[in-house]
Amino acid sequence: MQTLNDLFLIVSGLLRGAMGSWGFAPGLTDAIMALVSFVAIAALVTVNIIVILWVDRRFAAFFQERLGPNRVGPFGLLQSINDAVKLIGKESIMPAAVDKRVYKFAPVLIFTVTIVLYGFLPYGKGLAPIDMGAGLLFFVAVSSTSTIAILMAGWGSNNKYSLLGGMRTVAQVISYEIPLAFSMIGVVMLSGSMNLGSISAAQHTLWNIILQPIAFFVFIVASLAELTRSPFDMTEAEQELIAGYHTEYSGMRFALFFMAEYANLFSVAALGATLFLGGWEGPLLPGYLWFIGKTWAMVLVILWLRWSFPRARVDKMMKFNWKVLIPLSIANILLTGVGIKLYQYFSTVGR
Amino acid sequence: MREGAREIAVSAAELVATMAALKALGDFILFDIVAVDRPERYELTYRLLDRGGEGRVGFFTVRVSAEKSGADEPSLPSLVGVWKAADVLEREVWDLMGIRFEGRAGLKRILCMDDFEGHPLRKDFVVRRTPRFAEAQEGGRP
Amino acid sequence: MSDTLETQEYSLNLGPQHPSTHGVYHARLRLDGETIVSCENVIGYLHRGMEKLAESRTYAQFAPFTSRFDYLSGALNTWGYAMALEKLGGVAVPERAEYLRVIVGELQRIASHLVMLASMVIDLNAVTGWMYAFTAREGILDLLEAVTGSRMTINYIVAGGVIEDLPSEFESKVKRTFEDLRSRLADFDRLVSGNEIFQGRTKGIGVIESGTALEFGMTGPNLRASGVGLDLRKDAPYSVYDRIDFEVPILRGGDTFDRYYIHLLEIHQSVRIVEQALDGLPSGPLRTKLPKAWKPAAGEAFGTIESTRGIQGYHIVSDGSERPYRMHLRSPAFANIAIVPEIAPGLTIQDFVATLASLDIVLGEIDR
Amino acid sequence: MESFLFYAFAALVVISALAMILSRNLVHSALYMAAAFLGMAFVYLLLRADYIAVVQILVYVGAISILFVFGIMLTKRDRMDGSNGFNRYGIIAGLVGLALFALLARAVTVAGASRAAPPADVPQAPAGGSAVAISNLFLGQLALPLEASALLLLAALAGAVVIGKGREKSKC
Repeated sequence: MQTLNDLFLIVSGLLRGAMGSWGFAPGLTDAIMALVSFVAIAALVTVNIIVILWVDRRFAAFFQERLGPNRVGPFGLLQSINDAVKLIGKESIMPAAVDKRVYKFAPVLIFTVTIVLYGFLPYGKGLAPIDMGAGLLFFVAVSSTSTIAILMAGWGSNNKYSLLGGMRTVAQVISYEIPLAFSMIGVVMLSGSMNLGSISAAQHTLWNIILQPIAFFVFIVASLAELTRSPFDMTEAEQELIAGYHTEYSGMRFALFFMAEYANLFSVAALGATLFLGGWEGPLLPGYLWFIGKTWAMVLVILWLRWSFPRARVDKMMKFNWKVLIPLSIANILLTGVGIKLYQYFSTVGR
Repeated sequence: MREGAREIAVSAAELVATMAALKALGDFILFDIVAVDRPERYELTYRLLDRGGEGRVGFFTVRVSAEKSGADEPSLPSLVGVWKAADVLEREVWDLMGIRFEGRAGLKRILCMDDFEGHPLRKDFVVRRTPRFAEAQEGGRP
Repeated sequence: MSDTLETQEYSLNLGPQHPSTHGVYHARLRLDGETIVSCENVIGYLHRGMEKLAESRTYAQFAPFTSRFDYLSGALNTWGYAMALEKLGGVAVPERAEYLRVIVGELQRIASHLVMLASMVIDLNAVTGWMYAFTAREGILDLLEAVTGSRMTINYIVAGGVIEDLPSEFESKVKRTFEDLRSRLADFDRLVSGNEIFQGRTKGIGVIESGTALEFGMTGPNLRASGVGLDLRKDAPYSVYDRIDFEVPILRGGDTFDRYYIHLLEIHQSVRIVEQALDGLPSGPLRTKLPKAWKPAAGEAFGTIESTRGIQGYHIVSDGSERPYRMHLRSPAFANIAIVPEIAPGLTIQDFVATLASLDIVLGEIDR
Repeated sequence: MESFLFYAFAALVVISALAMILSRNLVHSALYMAAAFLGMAFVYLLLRADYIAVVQILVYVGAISILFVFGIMLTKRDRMDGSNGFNRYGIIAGLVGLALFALLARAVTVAGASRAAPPADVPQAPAGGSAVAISNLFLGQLALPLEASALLLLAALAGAVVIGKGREKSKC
């Protein structure tokens, strides 16, 4: 059982041992191990995107009394791969009037940010590729840089619809970062750490979703806006702005945006699972399976919301943020602080 | 008038005054303008929808002709000041039948392209396979 | 320094290639941020010169063309054209044919309204609602196909009657389809109409006062959503509508939500009409056969019909030959879309898209 | 390894800072500025100041430079190429810059010389990250300056709202 739980740790230990016995310098070993974990993350990202795409389609089809993709491979499982191959094979058209450097760099940047985010996730006990004290804060900080990539894409495309999409993104993502970060503070207060691994471990007895229901609600809503998922997908509102900031992109460049969107969906869901659903904590099964399972539960919730709601209005969404979510999340911080103090008081009195 | 004739004919000079008077009755809305190219004149039928008769709806027709004089473009007074609906209807008649409406702004083509030549519903309009545009085909169109 | 920070206007071409212009409508917008300052309609991208085409076709030959005007309600178009021809030539229509026309026409109205509901909610990104409405429409189209043989451009109603009788077991099929339709509409209603976001997007948006609507010659559901009860089926009954018990829903708000909701209510009324028409279906001949080279006497006729988008009128001038001297279509959507520049200023792009969708335009009919 | 990373990131900072100054396109300049901020964040990370690095990314890259870029993008943009033109103060600016560089270099070398004995009240980066130490500092010793700066920012925020809204609208 324990072996299964520490499977990845054991494998990495074996690798390190092997490299040590071959006489590699420690620095080189570290570099190779970093490379290995990078490759592992990249593989995870890719596989995840393919699976999420398939699940999204089948899930939507389930809601809408359709079949969804079911021709390519068993249950249409290979449909996403088919699409990926198609997109790679397509010509990447670059309009004449774009700002070439900005236009070309934007999809690369957004996908880089996405992959980096995967590095912060605690996949299991001791299984965080980048394990640092302020890991949670780092996650938020790094994810906020994707805004600049979207803005670059919107502006660089030299298209009014793209620019409108970029404008909306900035207004939306920067504003919703505030309640998103505030909703995490309650969790940080409870676990006394910003390290994602410690936060998971702190939920050994009780998940944070029970202690922090308001924060969980704020987190879900704000992360929908951060992800620009429906009902807050103003940035690429296809009925209004064609495709928003990636209107002018095609082929592989478009695929990078597309993949980044779904990859972000997974990473934010994983963050939610870590913060509120106990991360890799769970009985019997190995931690990473718990982690993946909980993350998928979050992913499905987000997809479910996507297929249930129409798109909100930009101004009402902003009002909702400033007048409801932010006060709510601040009140939650206060409530949590009072709660912790009361708990400490009574537990000392009880003793 | 409601019980009497459902149709009157007026001269071009009286058109606006008649329509304004009809509108003042309160129950008429401008419904349609049809232009017919008769051999000697253009016959215009203004059709009003009459909502006045105790829950019954009828149509009231006002006919007016535009004489075909030597000039290419016969003209009539515009009704835009009376009903806003007249705006697009008059533009349509101008576009397809080539009857100019005086006393209004923005009389331009609505269904055909801006640089289309001729007025297709006129009987002397010759239907050709190639489109007629002001510029030649090889000239870069905007 | 000025009192307010100055902003800069810019123009945006919404369409003709745009996902929510429902065809090739083109709005030239002046924007301040995302708020519309002014709007200019540009139409005609789908102009096929139908009125000119009619002059070189016989009356019967032109009938199929009419179903391409408002391609979402082809049967109603052909019905209007047939009524104009019958008026022109004084042709009597057998009673059974009138009932069949009502059945097919109302089924067509349901199908068209379902498309309106679907395209309206997809413009607000309620994708699931869109699928619900289209699935429901599929059942109606199956019924129409069973009767008329085609799904979209139905050419079933001709001058003098209809061309086919009902297929066998049609009534039970209708019954099953309507049961399905009712449950789907209830689902749709719960999913979309009651949704807070949907209401926030539509209530109080793009309000058209009844006076403005009449000034622009609006008709149909859009006018009835502004509080004016004008429906030819009630107010100037044609065919057998005076023998059928139904209501004309009227809403007062005149906003996008009311224009959406009235379509939902009208579907229920159309269901009632079809059921009654099936119950009261008399036996008898289907059609007064007209000669191939039918030559009505010289004169003119104006036939009107309450189409899905408003009152459609066919003005036909005959010179005694077998081809019309002049054929003119009064298109309701043409009048409905003319109001867009009037109500657009002050709306944001999002609201504009929602309002445009609620006006339920079909470019085939506008551009002719 | 570490020195290699340092030189890489330092090069990123220097090159993007130079590119920011030399770029003819204002938007490109703003984007290069964001890149320079990002490079600085990496340098902070190498110094084990992970909290400062986070704040650098969150505030400078994630917010300030985006607002810069955003503001520039929305200004008049007929021709962006010459938007970041040069003027005749180039030589003076160069001299001032050199002087500043010399000052900083001197400061760094002096500080480097006295590095052996850091002041006792400056906390060293602990193993669990610098966030705990910094927050202790902020909520304890530096609580008053922190609150004062928060008040200042609040006043600035209110002022920005008043200016942004304009007089006419703020009446109603």
